[in-house]
Amino acid sequence: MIKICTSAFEPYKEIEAYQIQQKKSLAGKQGAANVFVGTMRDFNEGEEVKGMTLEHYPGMTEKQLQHVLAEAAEQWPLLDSLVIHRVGDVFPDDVLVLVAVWSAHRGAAFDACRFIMEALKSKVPFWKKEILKDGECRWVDKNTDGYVG
Amino acid sequence: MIKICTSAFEPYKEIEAYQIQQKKSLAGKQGAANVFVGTMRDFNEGEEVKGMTLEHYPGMTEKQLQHVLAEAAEQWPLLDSLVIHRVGDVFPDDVLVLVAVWSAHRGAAFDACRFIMEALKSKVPFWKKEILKDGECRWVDKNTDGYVG
Amino acid sequence: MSIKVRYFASLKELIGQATDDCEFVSGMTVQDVWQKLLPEKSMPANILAAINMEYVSLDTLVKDADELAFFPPVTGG
Amino acid sequence: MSIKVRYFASLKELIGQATDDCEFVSGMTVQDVWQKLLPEKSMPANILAAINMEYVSLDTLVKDADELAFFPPVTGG
Repeated sequence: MIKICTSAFEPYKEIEAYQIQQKKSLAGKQGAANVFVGTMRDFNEGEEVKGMTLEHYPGMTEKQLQHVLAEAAEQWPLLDSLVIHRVGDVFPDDVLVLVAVWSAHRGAAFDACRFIMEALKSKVPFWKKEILKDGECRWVDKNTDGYVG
Repeated sequence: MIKICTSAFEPYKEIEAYQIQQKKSLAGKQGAANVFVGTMRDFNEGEEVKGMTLEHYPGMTEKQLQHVLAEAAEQWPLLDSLVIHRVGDVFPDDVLVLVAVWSAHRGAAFDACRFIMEALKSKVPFWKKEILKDGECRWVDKNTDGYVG
Repeated sequence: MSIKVRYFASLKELIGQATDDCEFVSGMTVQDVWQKLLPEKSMPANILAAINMEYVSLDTLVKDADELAFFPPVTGG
Repeated sequence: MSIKVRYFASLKELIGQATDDCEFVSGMTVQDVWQKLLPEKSMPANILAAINMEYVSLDTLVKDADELAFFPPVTGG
């Protein structure tokens, strides 16, 4: 499932709520879940960040996320996946993104979750604009590769 | 933190409860959390499994888990980690293990969580005995490598 | 006979508008649309383009009534 | 002057007991303890041993009052 949130969300509560509907279909089969939660820090590239605005391209965002999940499901034997991404105005410690993946085996769960996160960061049309300490704004110009460091 | 549970636990509720105490120390710093949840399946090596008993070596379990977490903290810049493992009698869909890792960066969170899971599976003294459909019992004789498949 | 054009993020601020319309001419590419609408602005080297919400290269032909979007590298997650 | 010996999981079932005591003799190794307590049982090839809850190799010397554990490969997680 894919969800775009315009207000704060609690990632672990979302997973619990999602698992209730999911329960029947995964019963007995799910051996492994891997979950990634990305949170807003109060620093970036050496500067204090007070807040952020997350812009996106409604419609294309969902379409590209569907492509990413379909690609992951082709590469690994997944039972289910859930992606929630925040948009709009966010502040330090707000959750920005949740990716959860369910599989029979842990290797697939880890690999697929990470793949989805990297693909999301490089392909899905979200853009971050940071509000610095002095009130100045700057667009984040690129995402780093999460497979290194 | 390390916890050995003798009865069922809800992994996402445990993380939420843990994060309440943790909050102050991680405020503004945590950019990434990676969470692994291992759940009992109702099949293994082609056979239906009705239940399982998880034996462990009290004392050594905690000591070895501490070593694993210390090793992870040496290799990656971690902010915190949480491991909960179930022991005793378990049934399909019961959660067996939770590993959660917090870091400023996602690469470290993914790598460290996976490292902790693999080290736990190869070094920490837990043993599984499966109860099959016909009531027969068998000890699981080895864990597979989670970095492949 | 026109194409709907959208700009996002820093590119939207640079251009000073979020949307535009471009008269459709048979055989025109993504790059041609930019040239026609923004003849005085050079295209940023790392620009991305999408037609109807799917990524395309800059030499892709556009069709009448397409939605064409231009935007900088994505930075979500 | 004795060593506390513990067996776990399938090994405990194989041997039929969870604990044992072994008289300490200076210079004895982990393997010597097994030989002394279970002379008729060959040691499984994949056996693991721990002294005072830390992994050791089978040729490690034991000390008086050590807790020595034998167990099969671990299968947690």
